[in-house]
Amino acid sequence: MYPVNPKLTRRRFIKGVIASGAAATSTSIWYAANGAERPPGAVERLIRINVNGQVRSVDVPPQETLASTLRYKLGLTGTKLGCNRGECGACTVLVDDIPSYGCSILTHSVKAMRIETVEGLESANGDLHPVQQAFVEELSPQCGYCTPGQVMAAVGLLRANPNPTREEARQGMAGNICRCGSYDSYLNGVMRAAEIG
Amino acid sequence: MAYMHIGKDFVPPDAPGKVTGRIKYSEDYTREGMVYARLLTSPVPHGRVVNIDASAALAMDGVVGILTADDVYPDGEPQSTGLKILTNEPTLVGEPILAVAAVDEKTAESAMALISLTIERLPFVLDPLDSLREGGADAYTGGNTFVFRQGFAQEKWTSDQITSFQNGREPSAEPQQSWEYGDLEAGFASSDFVYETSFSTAGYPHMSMEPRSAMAYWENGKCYLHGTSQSLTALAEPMANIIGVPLEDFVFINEATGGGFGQRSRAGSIPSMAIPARFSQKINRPVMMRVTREEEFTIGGARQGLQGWIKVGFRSDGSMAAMDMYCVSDSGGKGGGGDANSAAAGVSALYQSEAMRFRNTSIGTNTGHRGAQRGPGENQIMAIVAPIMDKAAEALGLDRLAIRKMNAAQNGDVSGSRSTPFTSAYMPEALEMAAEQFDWEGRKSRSRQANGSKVTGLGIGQGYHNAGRSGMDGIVRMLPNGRLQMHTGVGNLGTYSYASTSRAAAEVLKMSWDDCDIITGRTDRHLAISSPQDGSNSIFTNTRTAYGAAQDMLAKMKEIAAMDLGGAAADYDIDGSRVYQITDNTVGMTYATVAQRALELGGKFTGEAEVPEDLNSLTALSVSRLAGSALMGIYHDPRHAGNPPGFAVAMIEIELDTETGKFDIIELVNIAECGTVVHPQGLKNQLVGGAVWGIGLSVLERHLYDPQNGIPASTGFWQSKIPTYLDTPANIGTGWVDLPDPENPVGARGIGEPSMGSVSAALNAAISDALDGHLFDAAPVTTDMIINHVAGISEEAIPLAQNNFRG
Amino acid sequence: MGEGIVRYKYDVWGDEVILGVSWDLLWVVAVAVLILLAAHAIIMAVLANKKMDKPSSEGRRVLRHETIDRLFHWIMAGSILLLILTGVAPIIGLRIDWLGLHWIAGLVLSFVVIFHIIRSLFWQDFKSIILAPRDFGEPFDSAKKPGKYSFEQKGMHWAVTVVVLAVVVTGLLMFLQIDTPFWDRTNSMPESQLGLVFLLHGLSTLALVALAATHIYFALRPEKFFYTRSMISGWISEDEMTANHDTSRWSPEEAD
Amino acid sequence: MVATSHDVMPDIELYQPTDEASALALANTLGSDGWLLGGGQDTYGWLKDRNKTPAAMIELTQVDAWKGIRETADGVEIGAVTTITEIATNPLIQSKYALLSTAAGRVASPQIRNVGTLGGNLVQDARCWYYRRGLDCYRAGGNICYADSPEGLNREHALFGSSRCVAVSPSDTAPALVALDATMVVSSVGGQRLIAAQDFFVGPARDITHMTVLNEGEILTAVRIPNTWANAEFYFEKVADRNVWDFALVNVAAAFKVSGGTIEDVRIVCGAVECVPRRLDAVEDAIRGQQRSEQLAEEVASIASEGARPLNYNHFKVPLMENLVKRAIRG
Repeated sequence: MYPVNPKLTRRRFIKGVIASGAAATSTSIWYAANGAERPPGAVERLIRINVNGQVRSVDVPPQETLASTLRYKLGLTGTKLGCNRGECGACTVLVDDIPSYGCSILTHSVKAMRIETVEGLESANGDLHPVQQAFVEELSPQCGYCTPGQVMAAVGLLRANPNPTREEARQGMAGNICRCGSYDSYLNGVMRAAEIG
Repeated sequence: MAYMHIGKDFVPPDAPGKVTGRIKYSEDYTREGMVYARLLTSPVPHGRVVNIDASAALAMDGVVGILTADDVYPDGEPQSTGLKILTNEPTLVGEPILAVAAVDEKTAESAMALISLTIERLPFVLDPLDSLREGGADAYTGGNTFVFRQGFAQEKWTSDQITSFQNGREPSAEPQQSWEYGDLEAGFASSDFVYETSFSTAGYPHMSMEPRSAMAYWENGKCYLHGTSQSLTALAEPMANIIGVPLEDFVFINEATGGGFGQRSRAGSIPSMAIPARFSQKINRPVMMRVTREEEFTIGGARQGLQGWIKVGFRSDGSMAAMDMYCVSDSGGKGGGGDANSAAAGVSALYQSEAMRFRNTSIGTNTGHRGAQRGPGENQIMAIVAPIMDKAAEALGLDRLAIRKMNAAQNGDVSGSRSTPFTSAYMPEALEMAAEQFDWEGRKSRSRQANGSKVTGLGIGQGYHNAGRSGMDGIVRMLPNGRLQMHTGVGNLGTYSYASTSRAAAEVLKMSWDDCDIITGRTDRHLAISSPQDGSNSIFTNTRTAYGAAQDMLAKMKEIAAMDLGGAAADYDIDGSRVYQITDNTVGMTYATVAQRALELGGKFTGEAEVPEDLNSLTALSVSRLAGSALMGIYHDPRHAGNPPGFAVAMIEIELDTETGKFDIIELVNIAECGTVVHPQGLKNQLVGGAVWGIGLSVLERHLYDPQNGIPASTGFWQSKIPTYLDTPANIGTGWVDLPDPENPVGARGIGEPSMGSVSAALNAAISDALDGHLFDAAPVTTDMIINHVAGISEEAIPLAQNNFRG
Repeated sequence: MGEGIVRYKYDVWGDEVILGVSWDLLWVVAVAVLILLAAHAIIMAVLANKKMDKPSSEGRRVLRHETIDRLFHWIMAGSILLLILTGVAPIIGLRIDWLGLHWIAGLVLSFVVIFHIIRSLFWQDFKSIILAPRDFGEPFDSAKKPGKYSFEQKGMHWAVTVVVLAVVVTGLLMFLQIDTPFWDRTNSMPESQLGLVFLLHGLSTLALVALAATHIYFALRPEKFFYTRSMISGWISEDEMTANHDTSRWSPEEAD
Repeated sequence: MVATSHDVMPDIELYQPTDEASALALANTLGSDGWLLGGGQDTYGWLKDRNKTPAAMIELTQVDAWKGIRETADGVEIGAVTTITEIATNPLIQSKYALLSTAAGRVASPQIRNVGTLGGNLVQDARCWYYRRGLDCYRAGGNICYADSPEGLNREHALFGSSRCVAVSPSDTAPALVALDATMVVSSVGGQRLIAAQDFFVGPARDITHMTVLNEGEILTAVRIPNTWANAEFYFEKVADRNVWDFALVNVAAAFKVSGGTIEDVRIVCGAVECVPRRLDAVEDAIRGQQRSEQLAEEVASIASEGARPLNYNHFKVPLMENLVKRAIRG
C-alpha cells in the first residue's frame, strides 16, 4: 500500500496558504482573508481598467491573469484559454496595441494600459473590422477556437506594419497555433485585410 | 452539372461568430449558482485506488462536494479498456479518479491537496514489445490486450521472437488478427524488387485547441450538457446512456467545437463530459468542469503507435505484386484502435497490391488514451511506404511518378480484405493534376542537387481514407413564411460540413441561400441523426440525407400543388421558391403558400403520419416533437454499395540542410480527389490543414512518457511539438479533380484524412530523397535523426521503441 | 527547529519519501558542540587554579604511534575535514565545485579505513583499543590508570568508528548514484531507499562534525597536547607515560 | 504536486514598486519569499502548477530606471526589464550589436518577446521537463536526476559540465551577451556589483539549484555591452525542433574582428550544450590569427566538442554543435 497523499501534502498546502496571506478563515471564502490581512504597499484589489475603450471597475486579486479577468469577471469570453501557459496564442489580446498572451500577463500589470479584445473590434454600427471581414471572406478559421487570438495578432501586426509582405505576416502571426492547420488561410486573410484595411 | 449552391463558396453562418468571438464553446457558458469542478487524477501509471479520504477537503470553506467512481458506477466499473468517467483502476498517469467542486477553481485545486488518496501501485509498461516479452508487465489488471467480446487476455512472445522482430525480421508469433487476399507467395516469387524492413511510427496526442471542458445542469428532470464534440446528434444518444439519462430528457448543447480530429466523435472517447452532468445531479448545482491542457493530453486521445514489419514486392514494370504487413499496435492505457488494419487497407487501396496479407496484435501500454486520429493508420503507413515506392522506382529504373501511376486506383478497382469496389476512383487524374501544378517534370532534375550544405529533396505522397457512410436521416421543414429550416445533426467541428451538407437540400429545392436556416447547435432544436463525424464521411453521408429529405419535401410540395391546382405531382416543377405547372408556369404556388396548406392538411405533410419507419431513434424523437409544426421533409437514407474513397496527392520540394537537420519547404501542393466539390473554401481548408498535420506526423509531433516512471513528458503544446506558422510553408498549393461520384446525389466524397496522409508521405519521401534515398523506416523523422544519420552516429535508441523521440 | 530531523520530498509518483537529514541540524550541532566545549574549557580553566602538575616532556621517549599509523591518522583526518568542508559548502551556500573533491576524499577515506581495519586486526594490538567493562570506572577513580588508550580515547575511537563506517558505507552507495570517470549513474535505487541513504549519510555527518570538533578541541588542550605531538612525531616522554598510563598494561618500546 | 494538473494562480501578493530604492528594499525584505517578476513569461507556469510557492511577486517592470536602451561613452546599456522585442528591433542594437538583436529575434514567440524582458530571458530557469513537472530532482533541492539515467529522456540535455543535474542554459540572448563581453549590473540594498556575463551563469557543480550567481535580494538591473565588439562580424544561429517557441537544441553566437581576411579576435559561444553558455576558448585560440575560411572552419570544428560527454539520446548535439561552429567561422 502506498499512501499517495499523506500528512505532508497537507502540510505543504497549509504552508502555501499561510505564505500567501490567505489563512483559511471561516468566512466568505478567500475575499475576507485577502482583504483583511494585506501587507502595506501591496496592490489594491479594486481597480479600473480600460477594456475596449470602456473604463470598467473590477475587483482583481493580485495574482489574477488578464485572461481570467476578461473571461470570468467581464464576461468577454472571446478571449480563449487554449493552454493557459503561453504556448498557443488563443488568449492573445492587445495591450497598448502590442499583442500579448492574456493568460501570461497579470491584470494589475496592465491596469494603466489600453486593453483590446476581439469583442472590441467591430465599429459602432456593427461593421466587422477589416481583419475580421477578410477572415470571413477567406474563410480563414476552421474550428474557430484560435481565431480570436489570430484576429488580435493580425490587428496588432497591421497596426505596426499596415502593408506586410506575406513573409512578414507569417513572422508576425507566428505566436499563434492553429491546430486545424489553417495557417495558409489566415495568411490569406491578413494579406486581404491589408488590402481592404 | 450546373449547380446553384454545390461547388460555390458561401459564408457559413458561424463564420462571423468565430471572428468576433461571439460564438460560444462549452467553457464560455455560465449559469446562476454554477460551481467549478477540478479533477484529481492518477499519479501512477497503473494502480488501484484503495481508499479516498476527502473529509478534510469537504470541510474546507467553499468546497461543495466530491464525485468518485463509486458515485458514477455504483455497480462497479465496466470491464473494458474504454475510458471511464472516473476510475478506481487507473491505467495511465492523469486518468481522472475523482472530481472536487467548489465555489471557484482555486478553492477546488486547493481542496485537492487535502484529499488523502491511497493507491496500490501495480506493474506498468510503456512499450508494447516490453509487454509482449515473456515476463513483461501487463498494462491492464487482467492482461495486456482486450479481445472483443471475450475480455482481457494475455499475449506473450518469446524473447527470441521479440529480438528477431527488432532486428527487422518477420515476426513468427501468431497474430491476433489477420486477413489475406491473392497469392502472396507467387507475388513475391514474381517480384523483381523486394524490400523488407521493420518500421515504427509514433503515437501523438490530438491536442485540439479547445480542451474538453463541459458544463451541465439539471432542470425539471432534464439534463442540459454544454459540451464539445465533433458529432452532434451521433454523440448525443450514447452520451445520454453514459450519463444515465433517457434520451428524451437529455439536451446536448454544442454550437461550436474547438477542433475534432477523431477523439470527439463518439461519446465513448469523451466520457469526461459525464462528470459535470453526474456531479450536477449529485449536488444540485450547475457544474462547470474546465479541462486543462495537461488533462487534454492525457485523456484527450492519441494516435496509436505502430511497430511493424513490412515486405513489398514489385515487378519490373513497377506494379506492386505483393505486400505483407505485420503490426504490433500500441493501444495505450485506455481506448485502442484499428490503425493497423486501416493501414493495410489503405495500402491496398492506394497501391492496388495484387496479393496482400495483414497481421496484427494490439497490446496495451500505460500511456495516454488512444483512439482514432485523422487518418488513423493510413497516414502513418503512407509515410513509411512512400519512400519505399521511391526505392523501388530507383531499383527498377522507373520515374517516381510513373510507378505511382502504374499502381494507381481507378474506376472499377477494388481494395481491402473483401475486395470492395470503389464507388469511383480517379487517382491517375489526381497524380496528373498534382504533377502539372507542381511542375514535376520541370522540378524532378533538382532531386538530390546540393547547394552548399543544402540538398534538394522531392517527394510524392498519396493519401487515402474510406470516406463515406449511409443509413442516417434527414429532416427539413418549410415554414409558412417560406423559409427552409434544415435540421442538421452534423456537428460543428470546423469543417463547415454542417452547413455545406445542408446546402444539398437548398440545391434540391432551388432556394436562395438567404431563405434557408440551418437549425443546429443543440439537440432540443429537434435534429436528425448524423453519422459520427469521423472517417472523412460527413460530406458523403450527410449530403445524402439532406438531399433525400429535400426530395421528400419536394414530392410533398408537388403533391399539395397538384391537389390544389390540378394535375398530377409529376406535372409540376420548381424554381424561385415556387411550385408551378411545367406546361404553364403562371399556375403555381409559392413555397410559403404550400407550407401554409400543409399545416391545414396535416398528416404526412407535417410529419404526423406516414413517417418513415426505419428512422433512427433520435430522429424519430425529433420528428415526433416537430410533427404538426410545418411542412416536413423526412428521409431515412438506405445503405449504399461500394467504398467511397477519399484520395489526395501531394508533391513537395524541400531544401534540407545536412548540417542542421532542418529543412525548408520550397513548394508544396496538395490535390484532392474527392468527387464533386461541394464547398471550395472548406475543401481548401482541409487540404492546407491536412498538410500541416502531415508535416507534424512526418517530422515533429511526439507523445513522450518517461520510461522509468511512466509519467508523461509532453503534456503541453511545447513538448508535443504542434507545428507552427514557421514550421509550415507560407504558401500551400491546392487543387481538386472534381469528378462526381455516382453513389452520392451531388457526387461528393470526403477528404479530411487523406489530405494529411498525402503530405506526410510526400515529406518523408522528400527527406529520404535529400539523403540519397536513405530510409529511416520511421515516422517522425526528427532533426536529431537526420543529424545522426549524416554524421554516421547510431544513437543508443532501442530498435522499434515506441516511447522515445527517436521513434 | 525547522522541519525536525528528517526532510521529506515527493517521489516521482507523488509519494512522500525521505529526502535526507534536515540541515538545520547542522547549526544545532555546531551550537551545541560549541557550548559544550566552551563549558568544558571554562571548567578546566577553573580547575587549573588548583595547579596540576604537568609531566615533563623531557627525558626518555617511548613509542606511542608507529609512522604508518600516524600517516593513517593524518590522511584520515585530512580526508574527513575535506569531506566535511566540501559537503557542507553547498549547504551553507558556498559556490564551489565540491563534488569531485568530496568523492575523491571519500574514496581516500574508504581506502585508509579498510587499510586500518585490516592492519588493526592482524598487525596491531587490537586489545589495546577494546572497551572493557573495567574501563567505565576509569573516569571516576583517579587511581585507575589506563593502558595504552584512556577510556575517553577508546570511546572517541569507537564512536568515530561507527560514524565513519556509516558515512563511508552510505557515501559509497551515493557514489554509485553519480556519474564518475568509472561509471555512469544508473538510477537503480528506489527513491525511498535513496532517501534513507541520504538521511544516514547526513546523520552520520552531523555526528562526525560533532566528534571532529570535540576531537580537535581535546587535541589542542594543553594537558592533552602531548598526545597530539605523539601523533605527529610518534613519541611521548616516559614522564607523560607514567603520569597518564598504567605501565603494567602498556609497555611501549623506546622511541628512536 | 505532480499528482494532478493545477492550472489556476493561487493567492500570491503583488508589489509594484516604481522606483529603484523601494524595489531593492522589497527584494531585500522578502528574500526567498519574494519572486522577482519581469515579463512573467517564466513565472506564471511555475505558480499555476504550484511548483513554486513564493508569498509575493515584486514586479520590476514599473521601474523606469531599469528600462530602455541607452548609448553610453563606452558602449550601450540595456535596462534589464527592456522587452526582447525592443532589443530585437532597436536601431542602435541592430546596427552595432546585430548579434544580440538577431538572437533576441529568435526567442520564443512574438507575443513572448513583446512582454518578456532581457533580464527574464537571462535568468530564466532550466527547461528540463522533469524539473518543470515539479519533480523533486536535484535542481529542486532533491537527491536524484531523472534525466541522466539509462532510460531518461535526455535528448535536450547537456553535453558538458553536468554534475548530477544535466539541464542546459535555455537562453538565446545569453550566448550573444557572453560573446559581446557584456557586463551584468546587479543591484541590492547593499549597493551594486558588476559581473562579467561569462561569470554570471553558474553550473550545477557549484550551485545545483540556481542558474545564476544572483543572491537573495539581488536584482539584475542592466546589461552593459562595451564598444569592444561593436560593428564586428557576427554570426548567430539557433537550431530548434520548431521554429517558434522551442528552445534551442544548440545555438551559437559568434563575433569576429576580421582584418584583411585574418581573424584578429573572436568570441564563440554555444547555448543549450551546458548549464551555462559555453565559451569555446579552444576554438577561439585555434582560429585567432588565421584566415577566416571554409577550410579553417572544417579544420577546427571538431575542437568545439572536445570533452563532450553525451547522454543516451543527445549524441546528435555533438555534430550539430560542430556544424554550427563551422558555419559561424565560415560566416
